[in-house]
Amino acid sequence: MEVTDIRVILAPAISLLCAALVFLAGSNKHWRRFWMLSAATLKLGVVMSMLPGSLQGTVYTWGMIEFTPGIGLAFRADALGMFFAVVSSTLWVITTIYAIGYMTGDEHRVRFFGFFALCVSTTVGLAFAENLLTFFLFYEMLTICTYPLVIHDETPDALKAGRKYLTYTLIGGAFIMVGSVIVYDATGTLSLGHPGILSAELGTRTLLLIFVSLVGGFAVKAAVMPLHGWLPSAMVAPTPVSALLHAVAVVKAGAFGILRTVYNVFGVDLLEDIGFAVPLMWIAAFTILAASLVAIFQDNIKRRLAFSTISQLSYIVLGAALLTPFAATAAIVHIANQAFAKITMFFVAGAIQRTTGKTNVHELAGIGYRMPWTMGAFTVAALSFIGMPLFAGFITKWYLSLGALESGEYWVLAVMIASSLFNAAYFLPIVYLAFFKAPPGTQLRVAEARPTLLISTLVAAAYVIVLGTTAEVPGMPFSLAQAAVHFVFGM
Amino acid sequence: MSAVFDIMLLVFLIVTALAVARAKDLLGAAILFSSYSLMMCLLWQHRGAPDVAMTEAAVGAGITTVLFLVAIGRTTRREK
Amino acid sequence: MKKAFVAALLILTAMPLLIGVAALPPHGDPDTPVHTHISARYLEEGREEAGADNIVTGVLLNYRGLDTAGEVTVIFTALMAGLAVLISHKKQPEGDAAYDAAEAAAEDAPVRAPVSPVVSFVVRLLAPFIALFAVYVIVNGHVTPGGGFQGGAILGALFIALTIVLGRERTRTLMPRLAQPWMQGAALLTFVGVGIVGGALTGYFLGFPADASLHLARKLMMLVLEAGIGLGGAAVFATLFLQMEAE
Amino acid sequence: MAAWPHWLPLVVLAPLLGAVFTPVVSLRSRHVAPWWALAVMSATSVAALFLVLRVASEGPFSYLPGGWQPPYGIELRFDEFSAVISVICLIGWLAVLYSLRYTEWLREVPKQRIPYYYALLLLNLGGMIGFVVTGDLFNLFVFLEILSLSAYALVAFSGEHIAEMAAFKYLLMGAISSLLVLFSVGIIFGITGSLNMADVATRIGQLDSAAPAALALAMLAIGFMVKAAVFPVHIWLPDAHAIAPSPISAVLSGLVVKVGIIGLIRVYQIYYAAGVLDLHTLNQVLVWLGAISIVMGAFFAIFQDDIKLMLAYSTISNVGYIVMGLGLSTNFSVIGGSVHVFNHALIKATLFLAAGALIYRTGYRTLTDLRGIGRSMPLTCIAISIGAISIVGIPPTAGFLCKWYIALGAFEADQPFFGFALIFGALFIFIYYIRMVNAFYFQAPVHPEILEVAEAPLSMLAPTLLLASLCLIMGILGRIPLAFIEPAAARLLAPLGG
Amino acid sequence: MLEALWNNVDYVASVVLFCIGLYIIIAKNNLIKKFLGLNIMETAVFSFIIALGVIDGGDAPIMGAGAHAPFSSPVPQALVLTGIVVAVSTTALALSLIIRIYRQCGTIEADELREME
Repeated sequence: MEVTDIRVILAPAISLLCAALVFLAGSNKHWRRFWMLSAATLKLGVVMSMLPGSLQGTVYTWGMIEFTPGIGLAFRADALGMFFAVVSSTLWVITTIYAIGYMTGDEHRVRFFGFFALCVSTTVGLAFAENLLTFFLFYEMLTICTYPLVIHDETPDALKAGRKYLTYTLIGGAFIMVGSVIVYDATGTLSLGHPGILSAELGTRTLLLIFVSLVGGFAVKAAVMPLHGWLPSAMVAPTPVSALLHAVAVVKAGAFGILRTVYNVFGVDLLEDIGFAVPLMWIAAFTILAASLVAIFQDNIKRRLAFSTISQLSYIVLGAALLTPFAATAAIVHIANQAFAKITMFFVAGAIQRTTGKTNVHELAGIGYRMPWTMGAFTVAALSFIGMPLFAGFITKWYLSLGALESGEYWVLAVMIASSLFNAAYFLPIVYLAFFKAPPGTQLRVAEARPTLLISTLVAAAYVIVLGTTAEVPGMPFSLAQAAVHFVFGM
Repeated sequence: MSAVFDIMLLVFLIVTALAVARAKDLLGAAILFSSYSLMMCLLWQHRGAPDVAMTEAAVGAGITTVLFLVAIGRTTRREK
Repeated sequence: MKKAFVAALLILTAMPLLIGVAALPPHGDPDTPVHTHISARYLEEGREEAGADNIVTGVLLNYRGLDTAGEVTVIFTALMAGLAVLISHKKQPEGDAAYDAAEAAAEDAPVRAPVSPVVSFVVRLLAPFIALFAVYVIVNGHVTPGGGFQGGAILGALFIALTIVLGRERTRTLMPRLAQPWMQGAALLTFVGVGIVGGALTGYFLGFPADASLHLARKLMMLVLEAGIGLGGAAVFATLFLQMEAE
Repeated sequence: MAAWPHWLPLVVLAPLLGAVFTPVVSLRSRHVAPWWALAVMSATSVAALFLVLRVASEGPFSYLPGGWQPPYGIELRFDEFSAVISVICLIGWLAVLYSLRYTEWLREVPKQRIPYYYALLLLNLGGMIGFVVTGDLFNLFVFLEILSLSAYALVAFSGEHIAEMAAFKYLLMGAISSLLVLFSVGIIFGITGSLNMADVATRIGQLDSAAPAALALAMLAIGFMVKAAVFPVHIWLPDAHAIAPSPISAVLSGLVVKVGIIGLIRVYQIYYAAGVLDLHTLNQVLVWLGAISIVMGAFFAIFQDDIKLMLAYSTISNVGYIVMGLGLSTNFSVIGGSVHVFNHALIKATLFLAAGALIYRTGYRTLTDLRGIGRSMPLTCIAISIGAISIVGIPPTAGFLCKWYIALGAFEADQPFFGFALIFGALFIFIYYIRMVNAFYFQAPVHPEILEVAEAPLSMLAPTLLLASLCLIMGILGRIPLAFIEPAAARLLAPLGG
Repeated sequence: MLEALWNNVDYVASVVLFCIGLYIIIAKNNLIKKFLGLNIMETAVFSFIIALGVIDGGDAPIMGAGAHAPFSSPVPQALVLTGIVVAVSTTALALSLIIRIYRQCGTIEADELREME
């Protein structure tokens, strides 16, 4: 059932308006905070208000501009899009609170918050994009809006990282454009349809071209190896930005794009027939393992988290490539699981850096005594990644394994297990260092981070547990993911 | 007879043009160009285009040459 | 290296040109499209239709009047361009007298070698005759070879010769400051004026009445056009010369 | 009003006549000249508006000056491609307004020259209008000369050290290209006995030998490619466009190079209709040259520090898009290419006017010197940013749909390689505009005083912002020009069976 | 081919002159010389166009007493008249520019100017 509903564009519009208001407010921090917080809450409200309908299979649409027949900007909130939107608007609220605390006293705060709001706007726009063109537009806008955030400090390092980031993502964007043009040329439409808009009659060559262009383009932002080079460099950005980049906006935009390509451009059946998904599966599996391995040897906390992100993102890609309902559930739900867990970790890293100035793993010895709550949150997130039951990450791994069994790709199980081990290998030492390795003479005095930082960190960590324990409760993201899967697979 | 005259004119034109190309003295080149124009004017008169011939005489050989002379006077006479 | 490049370029230019022109309809053949298509009509009907014995003038002013209007605009453009490029700081004091470029320049014109008295005498002697000839060429453009433009060029050349012989002070009275822009633009102005009159008479801009009753009007319009073109051409050439000289 | 037949000659003659009167009205005070020019352009714009409305409602129409039926007289032919006069009038009007302060500011320029500047600008605009509305080959050449001569002089106008040399280079190449055009007009007359384009198109097919027609085609194409600054013959453009006064750069880059494109379109109109030659070779050459122009122009632009030089190179690459669109000769690509003639004019004018405002206020023209300017001249820099995203072709700006259509055309013509070239060319363009934005907003100023300068004066800011907003509006309303040009493109390609 | 060329010897001469002009423009260094070359090219084109209009045994297209058919075509002549005016205009502008360049740089040799840039 499709319903025309203004809320579909209201959601991105709120953030857009917020960005404008933030720029207008200038250096007045009270107004700025007021706008940031009220917009974030309002948007969460708007998105949530669509949730009940969406769970029942209602699709909200809003066509905006048609440049020329078949080419225009249009929005549609189906279950998959809603899932992404819910995750990102929830995270926006948390990150805003965190960022307000983190950025206090920074020189370019206005610019930071303005572009921050723009990023969220584009993310929701991406989630609700009805066609490839709208998707591409918001995808590119995301690139542009995150650029000022990456180079926020304006140091030579930051500028260099920004250049690298742009080079990677813009080239990726160009590939998406190529793909879109070919899709339009082949089918005369760009709408993300169901069960996909391509058909086998187009010939393998065209289909391959489209697949490589689109998936290759999205894979840049999804940091699938070997296209991941920008991500560790972009770590120079302030921590809330890293959190946003890694957990919500940028990388998820890429992963989400791959989901859209697989489910709505090609369609599961067609991909099954032509078998393009198999190489993608192998690449994703390789990325999961290789990135984990690299992460083990990183000393800088944020770099270690970055490689962990690369590894985790490929779960989504792998889930999509397996082309079974269970795997799809895993892929979709992992958008949320990874997001909350990873954002927790980044919050922790940021809090530690702001409070103690430490950025490397080996400096963390005994930090758990000083910041027990913060490190507690870190532990929760780490356990989630390792795949402990009761934590969000378990759900992903469980369903992914089911999906692998369903499709007969048993080797994926091995990948899962290895990945869990690697995750343990690079996260648990941190926990161990923090709580059990206090250097002699450490003052065992609790000195937590600022309340804004701490609260948002704890909220994020709480979400990790909630996601892991309440998967079967209706109304939770998991049910939405299942609704999306039902829709995609026509169940 | 007419054909011979024609050919002579054409050959002369080409020779003058080559002379313009060779001349190192710009003033000389300009004068050569003027004679080239006059030759052209003759040719056109002969081709049944008296209007054009007249224009070429007045403008091509006249005004253009004067302008070239002025320009040479204002700049330099020698080509390096 | 450069020589080879030049040679290659020349050969690359010459070969296609030669191949192309060799395949043109034979030179001088009366049955080629050049002679059988529009030219034929001009030659047959042009005398009556266009009102000029000299068909070239008829084509220029009547059939293809807009081309000629464009042509006079081109020389006007050249004048504007020359002035915009040449007027320089040093010679002219700041002020609103923008338009006596030539005049102001004349005041401190470079000292030039005196002209030979023989030349001077001949020029002065011939001046009235040349002027008369120019006027003849202009006025008779529609019956004999010549026309406004040729006459204008002769007039301009005469002006230049006189300036060289007599000096700027004497010749500038021929082009008073206030009249200068009018004279320079005369050609296009008359074109538009005549065009509008013709438009009123025929319903088409730049039209010439073909009615027998209006033959005189047509003659007059052509004459005015020729005169305008001649005056404009002469003024433009004279000003350009003066400006280049002054620089 | 739109039915009044005489708008067509009026729209051509009004600016030319206005130019003739410019020295007259300036006799008393040179300050009258800009206002006069503005008035003339306003009148021309009104005429242009009526003409465009008429062509939109009833399709192409003709005017016969002197009342002679074609091919005996000259025909003024107003078709959809001629509607580019709307952009000519708009940008011309804004350039005049912009020049009001800008010319007075040019220190090297003696004040007495200024009225001639306006006269030349009017002549240039009038020449362009004449060029796009004429239906006669020789008339085309005459108007080409009017606009070229005035363009050469305008380049030299700024009086800067190398301005005259740039102008001379431009003049030399321009004169040769005009000569090629004249030569081929002669050849065409020689084989058809006619000069009227429509008539030529019907007669040129009746030949024994195709060699002269092919020669004429080649020379016309080369001649117009020089004017349009396509790859191997682009060398005059960067200097000329960078050194000219900024409003002139806007006119040159936005409009004058497009004249070459319109010329190419006219050539195609003749030759496609005639069907005498297989144009596949020429098309392929154009597509390749277009692709090379795109990549090369963008590539050189990346390494420029001078902001205007950078914009000049980007013009080369954008002309490459248009030429490629024409060369692909599919419905989509021709529509995209033709509409890009309009849209690129708006975009590039925005960019040059904004760049001019920066130079006007700061006196600096390199990206290094201009660092940090975004903080003190926010509106101008926003205009530049809008222009930048438009020229890259990001939806929903003006540049998007054209490039989309051209790319689509490439895939439609089964030449996907060029689709890739196009999109990756756009990527290059993106990179150098990001360099610019980077310098304006994110890098520490080299000259601290740059943070103190004021926003550009209203007479310069208003045109810039108006054009910038048009870049957005034309993107959102992109289907209007596309739908408008579609019948013309269809007619152009009809003989191909497309 | 050769015979065709011989029949069209006027055209061939024009092409030769055209190429000589082009040669001067490319190979010569002096700006004034280049422009002389351009003028030669221009006259060559004019000559070509005039030759198009020629008819064997033709008279000038002036219908006066004593005129007798056939007449040369008037159209090329009209075109060339316009062309000559255009040529002189271009020359005037070019020479103005050359004068200014000499003023500013003290030379009109292309290579020396290039070095100055």
